[in-house]
Amino acid sequence: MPDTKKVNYLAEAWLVLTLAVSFGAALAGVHLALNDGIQTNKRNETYDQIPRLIPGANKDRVEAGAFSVDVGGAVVERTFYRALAPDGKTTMGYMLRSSGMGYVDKIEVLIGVDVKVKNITGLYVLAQIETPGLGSRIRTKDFVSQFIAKSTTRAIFAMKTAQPPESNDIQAITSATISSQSVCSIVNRSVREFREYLDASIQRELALEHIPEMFPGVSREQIIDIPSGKQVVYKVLDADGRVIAWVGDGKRMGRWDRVELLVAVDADAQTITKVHVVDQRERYWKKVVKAGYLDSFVGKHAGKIVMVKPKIEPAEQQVQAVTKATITSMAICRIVNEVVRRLKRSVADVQGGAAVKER
Amino acid sequence: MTEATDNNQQTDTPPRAPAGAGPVIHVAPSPHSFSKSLTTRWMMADVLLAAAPLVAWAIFQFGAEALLQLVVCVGGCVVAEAVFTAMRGRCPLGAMKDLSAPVTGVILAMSLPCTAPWYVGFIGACAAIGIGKVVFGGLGQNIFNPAMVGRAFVMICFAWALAAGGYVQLDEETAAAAADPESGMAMTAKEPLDVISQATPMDVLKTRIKDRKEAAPTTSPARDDESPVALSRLFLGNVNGSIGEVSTLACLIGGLYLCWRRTAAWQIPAGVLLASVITAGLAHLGGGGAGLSMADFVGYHMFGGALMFGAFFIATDPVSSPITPKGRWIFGIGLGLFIMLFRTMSVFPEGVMFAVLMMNAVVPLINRWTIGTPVGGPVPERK
Amino acid sequence: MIIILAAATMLVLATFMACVLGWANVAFHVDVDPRIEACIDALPGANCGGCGYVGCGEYAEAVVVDGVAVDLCPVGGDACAEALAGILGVEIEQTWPFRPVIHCGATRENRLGRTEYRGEQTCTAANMVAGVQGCTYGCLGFGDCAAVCKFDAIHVIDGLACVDYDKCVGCGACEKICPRHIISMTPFKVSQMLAVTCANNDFGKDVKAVCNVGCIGCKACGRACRIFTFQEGDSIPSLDYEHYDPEEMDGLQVALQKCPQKRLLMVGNPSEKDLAATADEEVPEIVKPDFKTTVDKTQWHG
Amino acid sequence: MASDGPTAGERFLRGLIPENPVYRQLLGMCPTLAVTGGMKTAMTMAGAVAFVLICANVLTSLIRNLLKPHLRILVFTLTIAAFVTIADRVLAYAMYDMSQELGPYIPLIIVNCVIICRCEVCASKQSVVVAASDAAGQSIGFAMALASIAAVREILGSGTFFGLRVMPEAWPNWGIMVMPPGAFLTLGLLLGLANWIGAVREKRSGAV
Repeated sequence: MPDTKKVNYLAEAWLVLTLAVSFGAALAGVHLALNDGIQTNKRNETYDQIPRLIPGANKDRVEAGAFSVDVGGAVVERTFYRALAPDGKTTMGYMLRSSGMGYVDKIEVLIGVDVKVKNITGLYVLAQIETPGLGSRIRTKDFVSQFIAKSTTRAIFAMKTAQPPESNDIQAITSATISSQSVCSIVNRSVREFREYLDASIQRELALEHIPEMFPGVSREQIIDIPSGKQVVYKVLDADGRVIAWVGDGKRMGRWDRVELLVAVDADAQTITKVHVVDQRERYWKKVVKAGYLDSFVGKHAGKIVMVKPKIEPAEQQVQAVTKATITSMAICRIVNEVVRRLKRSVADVQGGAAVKER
Repeated sequence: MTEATDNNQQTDTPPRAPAGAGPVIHVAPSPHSFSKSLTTRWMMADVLLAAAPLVAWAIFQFGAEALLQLVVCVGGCVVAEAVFTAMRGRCPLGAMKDLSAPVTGVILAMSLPCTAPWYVGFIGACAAIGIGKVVFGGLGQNIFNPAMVGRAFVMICFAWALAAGGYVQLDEETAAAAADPESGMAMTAKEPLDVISQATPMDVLKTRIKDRKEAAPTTSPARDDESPVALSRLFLGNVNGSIGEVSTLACLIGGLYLCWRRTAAWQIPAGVLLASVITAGLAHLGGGGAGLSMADFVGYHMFGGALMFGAFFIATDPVSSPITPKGRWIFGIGLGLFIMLFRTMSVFPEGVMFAVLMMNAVVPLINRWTIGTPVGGPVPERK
Repeated sequence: MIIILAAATMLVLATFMACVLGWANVAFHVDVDPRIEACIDALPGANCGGCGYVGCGEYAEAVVVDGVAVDLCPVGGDACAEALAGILGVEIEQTWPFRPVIHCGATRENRLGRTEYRGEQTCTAANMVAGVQGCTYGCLGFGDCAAVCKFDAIHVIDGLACVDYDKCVGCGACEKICPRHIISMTPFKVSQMLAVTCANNDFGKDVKAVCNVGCIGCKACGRACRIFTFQEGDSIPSLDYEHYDPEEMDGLQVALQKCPQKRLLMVGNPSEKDLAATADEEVPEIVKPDFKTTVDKTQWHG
Repeated sequence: MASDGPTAGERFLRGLIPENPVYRQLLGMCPTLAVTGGMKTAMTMAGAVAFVLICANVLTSLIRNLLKPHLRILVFTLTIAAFVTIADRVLAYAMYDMSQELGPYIPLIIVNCVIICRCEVCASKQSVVVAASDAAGQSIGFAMALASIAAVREILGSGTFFGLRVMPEAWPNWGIMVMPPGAFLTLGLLLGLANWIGAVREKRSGAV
């Protein structure tokens, strides 16, 4: 292309060039002038909610944090905000920001939880495009306020009929049950994710709370936690310091959601002495409890336990699955096996260690 | 040779030729209607007659509620017809004479739940006649079945009244009110309360299918153990649902009468039933059986919901369905497929209404594809 | 700093775009003859198709490229023809405006054997039905021509189509639409032309059976004036408009008087030029092809 | 090539009713259907379009003699895009919640047919005053059209007007009006009404 031809294109287009340059500069100027204003607007949108979701918190005493969690294979970044008390050190509560699939598309929520992540202190729907007039009513005050003071350990369900205040479920918006239920499952999941993220101390807090229920009369000091690999194992001592049981915590996906159990074995990890449930959202849990499935583990030798079909009579080291709740029973059996294996290993380590010490 | 008898089509009556100048006969291009009874009035009267068993069963089943709904819808349609035709500058009485407004009203009423408030029926009627028919140019010009246009409008407008929740709504209040004694709510003259207290059969089936498929529970555990209603009750119509479509027996009686009177083309219902039976069977084989046996599952789809009512009354509206027999088969089968598609895939428990609207949109194309060959052999290609 | 960056990126973008557009402008240049645009401006732009082309654009192109006659535009008339000639520098010769003539004069009560037609109220539909009216040649009166006329120049009065020559621009739409082809575009040498207002080719007896005013084929007019010629086997005269000379009217007058059915009528209305020319003469304003009035000077009651 | 063409006043009046961008020229359909769910969003959109239209028209008519035929559309788009970005930033700064709610529809003004059409038809041919008045007329016409549709949809759909409760509490909100089908129905029926009024007025003025 001879240069002269190119030159006269540009010559012809001098107007376009000047306009382009001037607009470029103008837009940059506008951006500089307005940008920080816009950023503050964005920031305020979430920070304004903090006082509303965490009672007593103050908008500017907030620390933002983030943790990553894998949701269905993909690692997703979840941000949370820690509201600090006036003294600036102790946290008053957390505000989690998370999203999930609703009836039409994504729903983004802000969930306020108390410092021990045990109760929900507030909920705010940031963004949703549910069906207007129906699903979009999840933003209304009366729907959102139902979540306040609900416990985070047990799952929240959206029920079609009105719920008594003490029950952990909420009433769904009529003919928008799917949107209501999606909000509940988003809340359940994000709270559980957040709890898992929190350091073992909170986790330990929970275990320490349940072990006395398993062994009445055991005080908190008599429970010592021993790290075993990534997990933690607890040694339970009796009044005069002798080991009476080892307790392990196990979690697995049940039929609908995760099931969390505490399994106790005797001092030298030979027989299973107790199986205690920490957290479950299984639909058929009543059936499992009624069938005494958990107790059927007690007394078994601390080895691999096989689950058999509901009709067949269980032999040694076998447990009978609960009709209509086979998947849940299978999950429980696997947790028990897993925890028992871990307990045996850690007990063996300790005794080995002791042996080494003795030697 | 007698004078040509007058009939209801006004034409510019020509001046009579001078007496004795031979008979005055009338001529007209084809198609030639051969019998008196084939005027639109008679056709519409046939449809009303065929709907009689449905209306009777609805009033028996749902009591005064259904009657109110019917009166509101038919009245609304007639009023809307008068107002809109007057607006178009045509004399409203002419439109009244062909009884098409009451027919739209009855079909619309039959497709609404008895719990829907009065304004739902009235607005549905105005939408049906206004947007569904008169805007397109009056009877015969509308592409979509007016009753379905009205119901679609109302269903989106007042979703809380017509979606699955709407059916159960009343029952909670009445159930609760009837339950506690001092509410003083006398047992209304309705049929046994339990009939309308549980969700519609289609809704139960839908939630069962949904539970089986998805991991996370979509409704609370309390609901899952409702076994679907026995097929016999479904056939007879002793279940909850829109007032007109519950009783398959009444639909069959009315429908077969229509087909026998040739007001409704039999190919359409045949196509619909055939397609939905096959698809239901395939769905069951494909594991979507929701724990029912094959016969139950297919029977459930056949007798449940608005399939029968849709196939015999809604789909066979002569204006919005194809004219050639081959076209009608395509229309029927397409309709059956869409109904099953919506029932299994979509969130709505009932898919007949949307399916009919979708197929109505395709009818002009079907008509063009299935032009029959004229009597004298295929039309020569225009050079 | 951002300002410079933004300006620079915009500059780069603009230069790239400008170059592409500049190159495209040259590469895809279509040299359009400026005269065509001028012609299009001159034409009325009604796209009526009277000139035989699809629209004014096409006619302009034909005029400039193919050298088609500049005065084919009936709507534009002489003004537009002169404008086109000016643009092209071409001399225009005298041509006559074309106007429709309806070869039927029977109003509704003159048509015998007219049956009550119950089908679609259009001529094309009625034409397909045998026996819709006695005369198989004459006007059906359902107004297809009136419907298609864009200039509202033709109306069905009392069952017969009549042309309003004030509004008519001669686009020929009515001629094309009439299923019985009894409208023909005739060159109007003078604003009032003689026309044969009947198309019935049958013998007198058959014509009488179906129409009170039909031409019975007595050929009196042929004998009276040689301008009326009879195609072989035709009983109806056809007027040879090439030799039609408005001045030499005497033979015509004789023929007019001789015609027993009075089917020879003066149609059309005097244009401004004519009005000026015959200002002094007392000339009837609008001559409807009403069979009762024929010769312009005397009021003929047949 | 500033041909004479209609005067400023004429242009302004034409923009209001006779050549109303929405009801007569059927331009700018995407914002008309999308944002007329509520009066607030509709009026914000109308304001944004007005700002961009007036600025673009003025600037285009200022530089109309320098335009090269093959570059004119590039220039139009450039100016419109610049002004739309400015409008978007200002809106995000001033009324943040409104810009959240309007979301993608503010940048969508760049391809809004009303603006580029006015630039092409009027601004690139006539003087600044005429262009400005034409822009003002068109944008007021556009705003009136949006207002008419938004009023119907908001009152029927959510029983409020500019967010203030209008309908009685017992008014069952017509869900369809807030959703797209409602937008199409309302626009269609209002268009029919506008044509009907036009026809009646024409018949009356024609007949007289």
